[in-house]
Amino acid sequence: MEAVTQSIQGVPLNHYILLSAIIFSIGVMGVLIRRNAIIIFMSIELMLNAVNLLFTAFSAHRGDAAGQVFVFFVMALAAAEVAIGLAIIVMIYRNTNSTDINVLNRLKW
Amino acid sequence: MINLVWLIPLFPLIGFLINGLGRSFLPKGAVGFIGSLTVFLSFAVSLGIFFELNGSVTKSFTIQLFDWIQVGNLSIPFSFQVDPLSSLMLLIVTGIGFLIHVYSIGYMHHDTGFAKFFSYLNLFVFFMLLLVLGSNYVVMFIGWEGVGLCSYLLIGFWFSNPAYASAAKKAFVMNRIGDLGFLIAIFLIFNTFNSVEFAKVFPQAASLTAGSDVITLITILLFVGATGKSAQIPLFTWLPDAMAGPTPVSALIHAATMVTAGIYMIARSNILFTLAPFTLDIIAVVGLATAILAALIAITQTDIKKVLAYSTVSQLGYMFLGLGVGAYTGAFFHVITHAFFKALLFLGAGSVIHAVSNEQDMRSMGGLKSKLPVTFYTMLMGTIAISGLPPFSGFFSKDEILAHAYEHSKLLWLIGVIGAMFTAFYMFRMLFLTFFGKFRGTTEQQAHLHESPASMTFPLIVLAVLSIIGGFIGVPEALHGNHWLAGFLEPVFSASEQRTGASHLDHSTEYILMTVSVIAAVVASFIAYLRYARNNHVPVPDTAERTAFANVSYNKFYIDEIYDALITKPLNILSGFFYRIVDKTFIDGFVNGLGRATAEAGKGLRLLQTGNIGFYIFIMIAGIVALLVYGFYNI
Amino acid sequence: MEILLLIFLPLAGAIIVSLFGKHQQAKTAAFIWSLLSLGFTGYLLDGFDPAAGTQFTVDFPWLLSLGSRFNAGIDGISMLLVLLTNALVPLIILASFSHNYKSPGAFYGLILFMQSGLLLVFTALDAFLFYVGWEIALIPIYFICAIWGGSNRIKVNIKFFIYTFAGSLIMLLGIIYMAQQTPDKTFDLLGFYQLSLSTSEQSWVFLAFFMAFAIKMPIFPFHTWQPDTYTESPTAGTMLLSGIMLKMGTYGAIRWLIPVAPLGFAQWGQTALTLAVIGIVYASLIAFTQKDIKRLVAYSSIAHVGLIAAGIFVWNLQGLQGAMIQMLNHGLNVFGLFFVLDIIIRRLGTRDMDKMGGIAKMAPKFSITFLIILLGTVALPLTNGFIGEFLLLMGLYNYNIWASAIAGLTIILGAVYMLRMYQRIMFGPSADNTLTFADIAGTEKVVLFVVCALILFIGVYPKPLLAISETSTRELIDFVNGKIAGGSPTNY
Amino acid sequence: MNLFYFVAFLSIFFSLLVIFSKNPVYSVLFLIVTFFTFSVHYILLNAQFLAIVNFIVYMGAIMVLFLFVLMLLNLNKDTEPMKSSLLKIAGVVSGLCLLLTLVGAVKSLNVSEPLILKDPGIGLVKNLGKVLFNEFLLPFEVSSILLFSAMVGSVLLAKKDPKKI
Repeated sequence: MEAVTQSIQGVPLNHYILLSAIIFSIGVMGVLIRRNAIIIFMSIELMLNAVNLLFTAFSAHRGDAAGQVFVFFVMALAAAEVAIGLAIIVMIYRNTNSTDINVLNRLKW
Repeated sequence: MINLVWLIPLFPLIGFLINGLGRSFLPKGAVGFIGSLTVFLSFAVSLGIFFELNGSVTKSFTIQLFDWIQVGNLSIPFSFQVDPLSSLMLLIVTGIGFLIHVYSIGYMHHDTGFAKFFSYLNLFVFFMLLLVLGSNYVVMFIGWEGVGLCSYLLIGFWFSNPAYASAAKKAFVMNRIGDLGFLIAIFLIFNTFNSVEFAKVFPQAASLTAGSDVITLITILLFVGATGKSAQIPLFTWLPDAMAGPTPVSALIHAATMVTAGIYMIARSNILFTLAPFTLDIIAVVGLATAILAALIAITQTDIKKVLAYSTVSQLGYMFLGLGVGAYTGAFFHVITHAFFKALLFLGAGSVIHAVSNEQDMRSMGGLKSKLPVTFYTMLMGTIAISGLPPFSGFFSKDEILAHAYEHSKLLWLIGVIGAMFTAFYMFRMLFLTFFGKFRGTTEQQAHLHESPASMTFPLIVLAVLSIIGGFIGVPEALHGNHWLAGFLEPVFSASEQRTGASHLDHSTEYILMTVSVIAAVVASFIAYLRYARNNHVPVPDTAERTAFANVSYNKFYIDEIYDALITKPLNILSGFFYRIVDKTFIDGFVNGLGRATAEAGKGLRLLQTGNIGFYIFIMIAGIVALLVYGFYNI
Repeated sequence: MEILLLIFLPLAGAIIVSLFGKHQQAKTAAFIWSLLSLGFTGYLLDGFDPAAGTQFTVDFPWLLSLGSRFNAGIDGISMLLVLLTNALVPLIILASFSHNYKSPGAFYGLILFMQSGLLLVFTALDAFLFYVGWEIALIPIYFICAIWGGSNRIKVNIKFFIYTFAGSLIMLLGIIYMAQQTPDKTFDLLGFYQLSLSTSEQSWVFLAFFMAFAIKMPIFPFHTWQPDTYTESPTAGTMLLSGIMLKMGTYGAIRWLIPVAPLGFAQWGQTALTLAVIGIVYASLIAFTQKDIKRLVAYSSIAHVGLIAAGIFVWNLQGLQGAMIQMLNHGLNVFGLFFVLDIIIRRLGTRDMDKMGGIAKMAPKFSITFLIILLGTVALPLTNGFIGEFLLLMGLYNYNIWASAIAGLTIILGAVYMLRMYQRIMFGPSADNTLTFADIAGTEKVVLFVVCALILFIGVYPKPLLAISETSTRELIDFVNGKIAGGSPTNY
Repeated sequence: MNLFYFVAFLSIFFSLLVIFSKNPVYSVLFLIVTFFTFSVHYILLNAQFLAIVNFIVYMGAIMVLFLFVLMLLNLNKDTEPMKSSLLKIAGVVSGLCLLLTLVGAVKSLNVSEPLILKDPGIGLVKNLGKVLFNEFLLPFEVSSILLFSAMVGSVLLAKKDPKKI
């Protein structure tokens, strides 16, 4: 285990931020280019994980456990969100026979 | 006695209140009695004041009643001034006013608005007395506008006739045009002299140099005010229309008193005008032009009251001519004599109208001499007086004005004499058409012909006597008189006379001038006699062809039509234009347009709300990017 | 504490009167209650010392977190308007006795509620409080007009409400800006007076306040809501609007506009004056050809208020004193006029003057009182209008002779359209519908008699009223002129 | 050190596959792989607890849920109507824009010190548990309510409309 932790020493913090930013942006892109509600959901998970990673990195860097506790909470939240979200999707699918978000444009003027 | 001067306007005010409030239950006799009595009481007090003033060394008294308007350094007390000028005017207003009240008892007896008439008449006397007595321009202005109001009420007395109501409105509005000039003049006076009190303004003015811009402007504005009230060009057209009122009103307001207010005001402010020679020239020219124009119109009129109305305008023009050439005493002298004979003529005309069942067209009269002897002889006196035949009153006053005009400019005098000729002509024309020849009215009217009751003939006789002898208060030196009037008014006009210098016409010139004007008048009346009494010429009916000149004159030079086309119509069009185009379409359209634009913008922006989640996220991302860019690069 | 009583007395009345619901006794109750206010005003007037500046002040913490205190008081300028408000409201209530409005409890309650708001506006010495009063006064009148108005009332009222409200919001911006500039971030009026902002800042503040006041008065070209609203409102609403509410604008200009932004006034005062003077002639001309009598009087009101505004913007003693007394007079006269029109409209069922005529013959008492009110409006001497217009025109004259001459046209034009209306309505032959025109009686007689008596009384003896506001106006003028002259803020 | 870059590359690569693969089932599978790489990251950071939780909760529970739903709805086919390529490009561009601004923002902060594990032990279950149950006890307990309500909510939502049964 020591070796594993040693191997990480020396990676600039910036690169963690960069990685999180890239993953986050990929999540955003996913939301933008896909129409399948489930894929969009997954993209959101991607974004959440990007944030989690950053939390952890900073937590480790600062030696503060609060960051990791937050990640824990985010995960709990993600679980709840996924449960509800998927339930909604199932519901929608049952009504429209589709998970295409372009069909769901009733919320307009 | 002078301290009781506030009683003079108070009496008519009380009369107005009693008659006004009690008009529904007071009997006619009581109304007439109260109305006349109050004015008579005022006359009595005026007489007392006149004699006291005549014997007094001090010639000017100011009696302050209460502070009226007080703002900063502007202080306008409600106060009265008694001096020779106002005391004489008081006598005229209350004296003639009393006679006309008495006359009205008979004349208006059958009218349902008897009490209303007397209350208005009393109110008029009240305002007229305020005008005369005011010791500053603002109190004078109260009376000035107040008489305008009463004139409005009395012209429109028979308001059921729309034409009469319009005439009343016209009179009020035209007066108001002049009043605005007067009002601005008051502001100018206050600004220049820091006071509007006569007693403070005139001494200050006397020390100013002649012809300064301020004085010229003040006097021109005052004169504008006077043209409105005294019916001069260009504001004279209301006066003939004002004949819509009952005849006593025409006699009192539109002949004897109110219309001379302009002359009174200028005479009162004589020192200001003397300092503005330019304005005086304007006044003289305007006065003379009015005199001639009105005389030309009067020649062809067939309505007996219209003739007298134009004659009044013309005589007022003479008075302004007198003022314009510096003959303040002469002008005021003419005010007095004119009050006598014109009131007489109007009342006589009223008596005639009364007799022929409210017919006013002279073409339907004639031959009334035998039926209405008192009326005829008194009106004859009046006609002679106005024509300027000696030794009747009009001769002296008109002659004094013409003499001064001659001194000023021979051309003015010449035109004035021609005007006097016209005067004699149309007055005698009226007299002959009315009283000579055969009766031309319906048989019904003929059966009804009768002399007026005593309450109407009594004032006629008194006024006739005054018309005959009234001139003797101002017999010129050339005729071995001592001109009592000039002496009496000397304190009022002394400052002006010091500047203009005394008259320097020699007596022989004066004789020539008198002779010329008398001959002119005699010739004119003789022509009228030949044409209307001997040859029984009767003016043609309205439908008949006239010569070009007669047509223009008969139609009053189309001045009403010109005003209508130049002022009334464009204003009405402008009003419609402002209302429909500027207000409704433009301004309101802009306001409504703002509202509509907001609604339209909302409709447009609503389309952004597509309901497409992808689009929302897209916009959200764009927003995040923008915020980040803004936050980190401080763009 | 007197001020609190003064302001909240009508409010209490509003609550009580509203309890009457659908009973017509609500009007009696409202009338008695408004008399109570009037009586209390009399008591205040008795203890009022014109030379002593602001009196009866109350000042206690209110919305401290905002920086606003409940700070109110009465000086000469306020006194006159408080007097006007509390004198007119009973008359307005009495004047509507002949109407049987549906749910009178609400109707008269709203009138009393509005009275409270108006009094708050006229006595507030704190900008926030002033603004609160300003809007409070707007709400009841909106409902009065929107519920009890004519057929086109909704559309017209929305325009009226949004228009005036937009102006108020712009003023609120100005108020907030001013409050931010004060050292302790308060809304205190005197704090505003003490500030010395730059000319450009003051110009903006001036314009912001001016918008609100110009719309409320209204000054040309912000007037287009007014004729429609006056025409469509129930008569009591029109009276409230024209008699009292538009004085909020003129009062605001005197107390909140010019002294708050003197340099802005120096910059923009002339423009404001020009607009006011244009409005006089413009509205008078439009009134020339109106056939709807209510609309005619509405336009005449624009002209008269234009003159008042002009008198304020020349900012000299005569002009301002004239404006003060003319506010009172205009309130009285326009109330009288609208009441007279109400009587006519109620009896004839039309507003078109072409369908009238010959009423004078049927109703002599009515015609006399109408005439007196009319003469007051056209400023005949010895009526109240003359005092006001004389002083206003004199003030204008001291500023500029041409301004005075053009504004003076109102004397002529006013006579033209007023007499034209009078002639069309009262004179001429009787029309079919006027043959049975009943003369005034009962409350109508009382109201018209009181109005006429006041018109004549003020016209003959205006001194006591002029004396009430003279010291206050003079001090205000000196203060502003001192600031414009560039001195350091003098104590006010 | 190189291990980090290698795993980071894998994370990016698989997450790209997640969004670009047409078949939703593949997307889910790639997402699982991505999450696996994340777990590796956690291990590298010595956050053992999180790595395990991530492994169990995300990969085990959540992603299985996704798969179940896909299977249930029979969406495993390539049926998704794709957006027009223009919109796709626009989406990609705006995503890149976001990335660019984020990176730029980070760059402008000038934080580039190397990562040092100050206290390598904090990520251990024991230490984390102490923090969690001391300082964050209340949020932890409250989160149970969140989960409970989510449970109730999802049951309520997903069950069939009683009328239709």
